[in-house]
Amino acid sequence: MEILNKLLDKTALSTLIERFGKAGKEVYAPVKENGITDFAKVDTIDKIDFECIATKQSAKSLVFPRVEKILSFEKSYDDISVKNVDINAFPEVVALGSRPCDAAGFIPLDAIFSTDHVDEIFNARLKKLTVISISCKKADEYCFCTSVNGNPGNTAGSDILLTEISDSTYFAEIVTEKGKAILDANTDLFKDTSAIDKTPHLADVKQEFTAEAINEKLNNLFESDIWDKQALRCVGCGACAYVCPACGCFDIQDENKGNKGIRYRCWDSCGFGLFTLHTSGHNPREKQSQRWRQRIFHKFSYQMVQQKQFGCVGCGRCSRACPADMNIAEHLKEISIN
Amino acid sequence: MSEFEPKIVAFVCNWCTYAGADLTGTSRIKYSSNVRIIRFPCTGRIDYMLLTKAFASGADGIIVSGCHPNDCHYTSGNFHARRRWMVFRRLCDFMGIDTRRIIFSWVSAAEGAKWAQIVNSANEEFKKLGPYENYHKLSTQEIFE
Amino acid sequence: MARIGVFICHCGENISATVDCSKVAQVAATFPGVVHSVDYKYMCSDPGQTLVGNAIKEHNLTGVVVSACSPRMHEPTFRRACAEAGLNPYQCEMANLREHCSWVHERNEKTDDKAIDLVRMLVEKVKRNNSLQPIKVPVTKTALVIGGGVAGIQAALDIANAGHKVIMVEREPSIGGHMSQLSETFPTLDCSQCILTPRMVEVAQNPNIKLYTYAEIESVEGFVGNFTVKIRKKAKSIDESKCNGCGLCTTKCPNKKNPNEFELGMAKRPAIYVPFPQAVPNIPVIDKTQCTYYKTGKCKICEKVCQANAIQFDQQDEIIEVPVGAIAICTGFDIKKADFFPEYGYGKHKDIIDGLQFERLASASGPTAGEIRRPSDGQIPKKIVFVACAGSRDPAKGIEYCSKICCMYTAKHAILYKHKVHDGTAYIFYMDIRAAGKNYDEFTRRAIEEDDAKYIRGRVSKIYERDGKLIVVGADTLMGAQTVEIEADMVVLATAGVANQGAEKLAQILHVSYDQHKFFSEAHPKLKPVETNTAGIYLAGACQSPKDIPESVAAASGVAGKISCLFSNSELTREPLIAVVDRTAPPQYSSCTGCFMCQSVCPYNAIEREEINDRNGNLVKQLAFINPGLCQGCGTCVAVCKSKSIDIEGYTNLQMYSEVDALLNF
Amino acid sequence: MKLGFYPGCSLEGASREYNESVMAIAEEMGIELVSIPDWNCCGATAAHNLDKELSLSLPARNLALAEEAGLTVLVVPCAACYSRFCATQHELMHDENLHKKINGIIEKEYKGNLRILNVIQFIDEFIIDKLDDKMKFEFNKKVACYYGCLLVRPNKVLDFDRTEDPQTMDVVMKKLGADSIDWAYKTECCGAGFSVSFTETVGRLSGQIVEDAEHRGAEAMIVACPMCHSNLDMRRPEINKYNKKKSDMPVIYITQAIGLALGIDRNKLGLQRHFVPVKLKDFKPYTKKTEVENPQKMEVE
Amino acid sequence: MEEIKKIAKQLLSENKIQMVIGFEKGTANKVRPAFFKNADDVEKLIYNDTCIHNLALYLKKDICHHIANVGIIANPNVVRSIIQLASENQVKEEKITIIGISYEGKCVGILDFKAAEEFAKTQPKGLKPEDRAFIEKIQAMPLEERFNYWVETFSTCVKCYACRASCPMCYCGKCNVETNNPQWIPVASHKYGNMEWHIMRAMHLAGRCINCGECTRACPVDIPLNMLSYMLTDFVMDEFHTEAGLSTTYAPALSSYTNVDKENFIK
Repeated sequence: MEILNKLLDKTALSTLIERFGKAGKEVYAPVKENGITDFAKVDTIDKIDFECIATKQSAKSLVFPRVEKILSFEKSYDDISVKNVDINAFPEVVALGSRPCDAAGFIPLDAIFSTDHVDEIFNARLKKLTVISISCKKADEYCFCTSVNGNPGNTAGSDILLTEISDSTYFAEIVTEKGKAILDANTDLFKDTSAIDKTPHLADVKQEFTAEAINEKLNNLFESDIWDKQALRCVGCGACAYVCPACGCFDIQDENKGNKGIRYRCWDSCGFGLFTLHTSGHNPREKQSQRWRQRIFHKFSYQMVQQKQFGCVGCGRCSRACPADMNIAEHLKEISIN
Repeated sequence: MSEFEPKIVAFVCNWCTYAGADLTGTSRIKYSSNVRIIRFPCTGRIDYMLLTKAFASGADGIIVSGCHPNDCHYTSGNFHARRRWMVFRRLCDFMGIDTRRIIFSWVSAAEGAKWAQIVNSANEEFKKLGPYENYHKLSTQEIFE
Repeated sequence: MARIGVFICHCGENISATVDCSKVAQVAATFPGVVHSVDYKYMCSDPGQTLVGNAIKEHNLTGVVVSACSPRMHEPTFRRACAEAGLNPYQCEMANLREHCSWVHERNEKTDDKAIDLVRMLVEKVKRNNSLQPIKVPVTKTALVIGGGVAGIQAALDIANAGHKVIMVEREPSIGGHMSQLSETFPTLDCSQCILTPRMVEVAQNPNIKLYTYAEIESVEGFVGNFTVKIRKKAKSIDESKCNGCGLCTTKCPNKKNPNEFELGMAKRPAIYVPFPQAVPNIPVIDKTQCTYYKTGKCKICEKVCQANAIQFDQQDEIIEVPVGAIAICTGFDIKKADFFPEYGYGKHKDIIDGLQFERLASASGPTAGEIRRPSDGQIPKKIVFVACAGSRDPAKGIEYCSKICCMYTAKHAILYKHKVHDGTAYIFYMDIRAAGKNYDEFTRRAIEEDDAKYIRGRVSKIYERDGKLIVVGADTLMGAQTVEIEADMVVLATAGVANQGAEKLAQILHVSYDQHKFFSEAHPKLKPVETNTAGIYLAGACQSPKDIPESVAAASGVAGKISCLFSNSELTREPLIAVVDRTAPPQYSSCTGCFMCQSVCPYNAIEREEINDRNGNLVKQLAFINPGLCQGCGTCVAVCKSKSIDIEGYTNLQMYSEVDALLNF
Repeated sequence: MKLGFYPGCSLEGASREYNESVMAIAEEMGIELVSIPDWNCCGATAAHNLDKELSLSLPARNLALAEEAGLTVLVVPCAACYSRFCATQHELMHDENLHKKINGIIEKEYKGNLRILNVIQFIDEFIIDKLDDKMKFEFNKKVACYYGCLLVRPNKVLDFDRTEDPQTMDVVMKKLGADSIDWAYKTECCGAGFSVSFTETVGRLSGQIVEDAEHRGAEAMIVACPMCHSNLDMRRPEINKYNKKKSDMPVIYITQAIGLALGIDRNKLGLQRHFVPVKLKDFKPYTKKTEVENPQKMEVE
Repeated sequence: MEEIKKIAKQLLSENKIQMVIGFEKGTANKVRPAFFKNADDVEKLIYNDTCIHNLALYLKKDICHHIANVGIIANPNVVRSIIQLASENQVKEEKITIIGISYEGKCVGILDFKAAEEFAKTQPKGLKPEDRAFIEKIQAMPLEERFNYWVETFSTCVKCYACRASCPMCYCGKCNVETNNPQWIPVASHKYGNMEWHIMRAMHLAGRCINCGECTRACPVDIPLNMLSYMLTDFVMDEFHTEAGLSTTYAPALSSYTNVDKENFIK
């Protein structure tokens, strides 16, 4: 679809949110609570934190929740009955105010859940998700989207991308059919405009390396000692993976009470030693550096091979969340010049 | 509507309270049938995570009981348990878990009557407090419908 | 898959009168995993047990829940029945439907529900039971007897005469204990040494008994049947194999002014000495703290006079390691000394003595050759006051208990005094006369009636010296608590019997419990009076609480009986309900992290440090290892272990968790 | 140095000489004793027989006032006051509910941070070490140190010295150069509060005390309690009557003894106020020993 | 700082140690843990008052396994952690060289374990006024509100286990949450799973926590979970008069007892 250019002023955006509510859509947007900005359900525009560079956690939980029921079961004397989760019951969700990198994150995530096996639950959620992103006018020292094929005004992954061009007005790019459906249902709120150069309204994020260069380098780096060096201070938690918009690893668990129970999937992280621990006691990724290597290889090599997609969007969340200040951009740059 | 009957789980040691409860039976002293006794070798064996598990699984009240100080069959299990309970109670209290719902007692093998009295008074107390919905809900909401 | 059989017992009408047994059996039949569920009138009867056994075979059961009385009653019965039917006995559990249900509740639906819950709980548990094998441990048929007093002597002789080896360890240079210090014994007034010394000699001569005197226990490791004991044989400075006991050295020793311990300081002895003439072994010891040679480097007169060349000044302490199967603690007691009593002048007055000192004064072999004379000036006291309960039954002094033997020996002292000092008067202050024992009350009556002892019921508030007399101020409670003042020549305090010095340390070495007075604790005050809480370690005599001679001897024979029982099999069988530390393949080896917090909670020191080494011998990991012989199965370590690396058979985490789950989640 | 001070009624009345001598030696040692502002009766000896709360509230108010005044150490020379204060402190600190209740009654909060010292403890802590520098005379007399009942009992509450055979006063007197005798009546009852009501009883009880001390050659008795002093000093006629002989052995406060050794004027120490004249004289001039011997404190059980 | 560098350089050049754990410049104005293996690298070492990470953590990570002797720049929190780890048989004196630094940032030189114990005693810990105020605020809430407060607070927990990973005392190879037979604690980060996890963690740290606050600093969603163990540390100190991190022979509060422990709550 060709991108349609529109103007949307902030009062119209406010109306739009109210209309979403009335139409039974759940709107999630960055909300600041106790000093932390994260995606939360909103019904009015004034709850939204538009100033935040990046929420602590990504928007991925809208399609890939922390904990998600897959099925429920019940054991009787000689039988077990299983009931799958009803994928039709998922609500319509609008992600509003996400950043272009958040939106871009849905692409590798979709690739993970749809290559080879198509995950019904994930796709059902994704189908009901509309992404209305807002371009970045600010960036910080952790941002590196431009190094991984993104940019502060990137439309990829968004259904509508808003760019603030004045205190009262957004330049709205209608990117997808889902976006157009919103436009069509709310034509009174959008004004026509010709294409506008967004650049003056965007943050400046310097490109330090390219994802392709990393991909190239990795071909010869599996046995390198760079992983040991970089991972020295890694404490082995899962914070990086859990805040990452593109990490899709999960664990499947049963939880039962007596003869009844459910099966759910929940986030997991390749940073944990337990991730690859065999029952025998053998662990193919015995050291933390091997887990770090896996993280980089997966995002910049394996995913590219299997899914034709890099697994990193340059949002910098993992670096912000890391208790030991593992700055992924810095390490990637180091790899690129190795 | 019938009266609320609390679900009570009793974690007791084999040597004193379990034997004491046997004596309650031998003495034919009646007490509330809301209690279910689980036998442990010693109070020192009783894991606090089993207590939270019991609450999460629907218990409205818990009784933990063992040998009086210095009477432990294993000499010191009850002393270790006592300390563990002190700390656990403090933590529960701080976290808003209702410590009135965990009754600790020493009941010796000779105190059959005391066991009946402990159960009955616990039963009355838990009745007053009502079902422990806070904790039950915690373990069922979100996931189990 | 589990195949569980449920057997509901009516117990006549004991259960069925309150619980609808057939309903419970029907409901239990619907539990997942239950393949057989029946009710029956008397499950513990022969036909009942056969019923269980046949069902095991017929239905190929993997687990059995007998729902009947308390497992404390019949668990062994049904486990045996299961074993006979070919099922591992530890796959049998009991649901307590009688003591915990039918007897304590009314007949109604709620009670049935409870019964069903209890059965379900045990079904879920037994599904997770492990098949266990009883633990067999070999037995070393040698007993260690600690202490060579009358209790130790009795125990050693009885065990030796049963055909077992005995090692006796005595701290002093001679065996004999306090009994060898006594003059005559109540209530028969027979001479203490006359009855004891033949038995001492018997110990020395019995080929089954190895005697170590002047020796102490250094350490004890291991468990019942398999202890390893280290004995420190203190250097006597004498080659025992050469010494012939001629005694020349002791007579020639120039350094003779040392306080004589055996005479409680009322006589002197040389630096090289035999504690008393009838000592066993009759071999002297050099007191290194007193000997002139050890102090100045000069003298060696004993070495010169010894014709057997037995003196060895450079002898060192020797550590001997012996394996033993059982231990008898017979370390006896001590008494409070007169300096414990502030109201009696903290022992400032030489003529205020304790009961044991009086025994020596009254003994024909004592420092006064049996004449009662004041230690201060050697005068014969014409007025003597005996104070019973000096310290005993006095919470203010921290001794609440009755020392038990004082009433009797004080009566004996009064009699002996009267026999020796015909014109003297003996006063006895007492609280109560406790003379329960064969011929005991008759004996105290004799003191009062025949030997004219003046018994005054009341306590002594103070004793002070004035113009050479001891003023004893007390109250006579039978005379309206009137103050009594007696100007006495000598006062004998029947001071409290207390735990032997070193008892606490020994208890810690042996890992047995002791009370606040440092007396060793028996496993059960009524039914296990000579056992400790540690299997294989027994108690006899006054180390447990003050006891007189007949009681000590009886307890010692009891211990000997227990130990002989233990030694009657070559292997011990123990319940396998013990804790274990998990093990996995390398490089983890175990989830145990080696923090050893379990070690500090284990009351039995059963947790050891196991070192895992790689092929080159480098230490990889330290892990907890639970010695199955020592573990008694309390499970405290299980609850303390943060990484859940320890579990306890019979009460595993999975079993307990499932029980909770089964009770609440159905 | 400033320390709290509670005089109580006796030190302002019958036992002025005690007060005077305490103040005199404190002054000499450069210690300022500050009275508790607005202090009240301690409640001895009657209150604790009548009303437990009253008997605790009276001392508690004084203690709270002292704490409010910022004092941390309180010197209480009268043994009866000392006993009541310590008993109150003990009870309040061991019973939370009672503590709250009493706080409510006195409308103040006593936190329990005061250290309460009797005169001997005061000397032991603040004076004895300085004696070497200040002593002018040796107290070269044979003395009987008399403790009475309230200074050492009940041991659980006071935790001061050995109940049956106290030694601290003897240590002080030995330090002053006195020969302190071992005798049997150190802690016997002097008749205490019967001083006025049953003088005959006082005569008998105090008589035995005086007789034993004198029999063993004491030239003076040393006391640290106003009540003991008045019984042994003022009731001497009754004592002599009981003993059937005349005794002129003086009874002096330990503070007076120290005062004498320090060379303080006898009248400043209140020695002229005694019923039994204090004739002690011929004190040996004191020369500081080169080797400073530490006064050996007996082990307290 | 120069003194620290000097000591570190000397130790490395004399091969008394093979690695120094310290700090270097991190992203923007931050500092980050750093590992120096030769004397020249040490030039990059920095120390300032933002160096609050508890480096003792790394002594239990695989990076230290094969190093004969590790030097560690140790502020009082690190020193306490090392002492506590030693009391739990987790570190060996001969494998660690402590370069002690006081709270004020003063270098106190190389400390053996004995000296470290002495040093730790001189460095006051206790609750900060704001922590105490927080704890008191929670305590002042009615029971229900307290419960809801924690349920809500923990509901944001994603179970990334950064708290565990950055805690020096959480060294178990296999954590209790990872045992699954039985599954003591639900794996999921739902409210129940989170609550149980934090109860368990607080209990495991009772009497062992040295109050460094790393767990909360590491938490990506800023949960004040350190308040649980701080509160318990305070409680343990009040009740049992013991304190973690001061003695290598410390008997942890929950695996020791006295005959006079309070039992007023036991019927």
